[in-house]
Amino acid sequence: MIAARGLERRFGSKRILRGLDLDVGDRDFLVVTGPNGSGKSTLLGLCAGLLAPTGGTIDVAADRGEIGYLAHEPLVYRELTALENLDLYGRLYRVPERRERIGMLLERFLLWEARHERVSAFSRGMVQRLALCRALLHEPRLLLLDEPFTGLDPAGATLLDAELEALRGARTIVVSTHEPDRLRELATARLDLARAA
Amino acid sequence: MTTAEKYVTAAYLVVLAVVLLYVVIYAFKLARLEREVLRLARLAAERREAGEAPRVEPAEPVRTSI
Amino acid sequence: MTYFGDVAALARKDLLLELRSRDTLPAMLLFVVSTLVVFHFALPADSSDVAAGGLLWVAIVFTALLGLTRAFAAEREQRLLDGLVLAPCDRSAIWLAKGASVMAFLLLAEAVALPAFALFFAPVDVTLVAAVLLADIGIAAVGTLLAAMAAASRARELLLPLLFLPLAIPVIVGGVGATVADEPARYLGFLALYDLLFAILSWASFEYVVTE
Amino acid sequence: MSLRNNRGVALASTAALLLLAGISLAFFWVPDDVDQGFSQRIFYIHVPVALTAYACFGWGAWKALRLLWTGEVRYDLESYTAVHMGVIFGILTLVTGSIWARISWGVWWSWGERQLVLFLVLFLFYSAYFMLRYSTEPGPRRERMSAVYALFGVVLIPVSFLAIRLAEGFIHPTVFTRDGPQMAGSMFFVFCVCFAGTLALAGALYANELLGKRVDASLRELEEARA
Repeated sequence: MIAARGLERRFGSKRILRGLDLDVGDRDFLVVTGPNGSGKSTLLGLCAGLLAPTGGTIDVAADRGEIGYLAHEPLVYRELTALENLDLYGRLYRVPERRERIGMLLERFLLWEARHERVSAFSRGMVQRLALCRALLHEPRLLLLDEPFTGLDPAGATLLDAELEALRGARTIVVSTHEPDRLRELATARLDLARAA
Repeated sequence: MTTAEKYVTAAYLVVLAVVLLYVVIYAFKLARLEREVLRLARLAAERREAGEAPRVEPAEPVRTSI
Repeated sequence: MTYFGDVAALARKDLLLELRSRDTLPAMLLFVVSTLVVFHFALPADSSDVAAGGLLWVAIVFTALLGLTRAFAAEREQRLLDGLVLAPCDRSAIWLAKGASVMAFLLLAEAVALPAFALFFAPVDVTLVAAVLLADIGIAAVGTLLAAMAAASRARELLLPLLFLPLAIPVIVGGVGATVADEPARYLGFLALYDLLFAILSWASFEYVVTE
Repeated sequence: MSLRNNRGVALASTAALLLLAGISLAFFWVPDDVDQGFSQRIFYIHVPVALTAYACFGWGAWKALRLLWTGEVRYDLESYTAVHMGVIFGILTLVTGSIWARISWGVWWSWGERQLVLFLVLFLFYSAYFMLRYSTEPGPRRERMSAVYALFGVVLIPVSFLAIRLAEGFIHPTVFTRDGPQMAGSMFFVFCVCFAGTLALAGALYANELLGKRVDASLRELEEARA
């Protein structure tokens, strides 16, 4: 699914990723660890196609409609309600049976009651759960989660664990996290960017 | 020299002055570059004496193509 | 057509955002009227209608500038452009939707400004309205692209006017010409040419401004 | 890593040769213009410099197009340097143009002189180009935005020239725009020599500055690799 050769990315003169080789299969569950600033988010941004490599190559066997990306920011409009946000993304991603899919996800992530409330009124945990709904909305073949557990309330964390458990083996999943042991049993591959730099 | 002639020569001189000013500014830039190269060269030399191979990847060759 | 479906979804989002936050449109309405009042005091008593006609266009361009500065505010503050860019739709749909919403706000502001202009200064005729419509297309097309560029840089409120005003000079010439010149057809034609040229260029190059 | 810069050196020497010949011809050999007399000789520097500025902006836009087309990073520096050259020659055009206005019509600035007004607009436009570059982080995003802006510039040149001509319909210019001097054979020859000289000069400065920028970039890479 993902093949990177000598991948390099520089921001101005600061070189974040330095000659990284990476292979992720269609069924893999890759856990990326490393201290802040070691390039976890940069690597996921490169996989999502949002960032272009400044050296080496990376090719991802999934086009934009098949990638689910959870960034540090929730990527939802604070002035719109949960339903309006998901409806917008549902249209852009051309999700079949959009309403049912949104309803099911909101229920699964305990946001159904808050569906008409503006995101600005949401707690940090609720926003993160909504962002997860957005990333999973179009049933992506490649799931890129950048530190999904930060800011997630305990209920959300168990929901996410269950979701990852269900998707494991059926999707390509790349998760960057500070707590590698939480996903120890799920992971099929590990990448520690601290050493790779 | 009539005023016209004065102005015409002034125009040519202005063009010359600006080009020379540009060359002077560029000389300073090149001097700065040279200082940096010398500093790096000295560091690489120190590192070589310290026994560690200078970990300096060769930058790709510089070629001017228009 | 899914392309226009995307544009509709994105434009609906922009209008919804404006309805919720209600910050850009009221500001533009008040700004254009207060600018016209300021012009009234700025113009010497015996100044001709020509001067007033010219100032109307200055008011329109700077009101547009106000709207454009807010155009990508939500996307920039919440770093949302990544979400839209990642969606499988054509990126120019983002430009077209945002341009349409900027134009909508501009038209609403002009719906207030033109009657006020007729009241304060000189009567408004059909050619002026035609010129305003044509100019809005050009302003929205180029302005939206430049707003996206400014949104990606550090000094965005400072940068947008610098990027926008040189490109707005032909629009002002076309607009003022259509307002005051004796045979305005040439100027309307020039505005149409400007719109065509720069709309196509903005449409084609927007993708390169928001992606890497 | 040989720093052969033979292209730069070659251009510089041809520029020096051509300009020397051109200017001396312009001053001593070519006959006075029938109506403008001696002052017409400014023509042999003002117009070549203006045309060279257009050439630089065009070159910058061409390199920008290639950057957007192929994505190769080196075109960014080339487009940037070409636009920088264009601005320098633009400033020269404004200066020599206002001197010419001073000689011919006694005023330092005349809105009637279309080309001069156009260079004023272009100067504003391309100054914003540098503002755009200085306020964004170096990287693929800045390269692409600068490229798009450079393309807008080259479309703006004919559009604003047309706008300035139309503007004369309602802004009452001091009407003494001259319609390009008719050039006798010898004048045209000297003009061509001067034009070739300024183009070569632009090419030489371009090659040098590009080399300087590339060395700068390589040095930064070296600096980083050492860290």
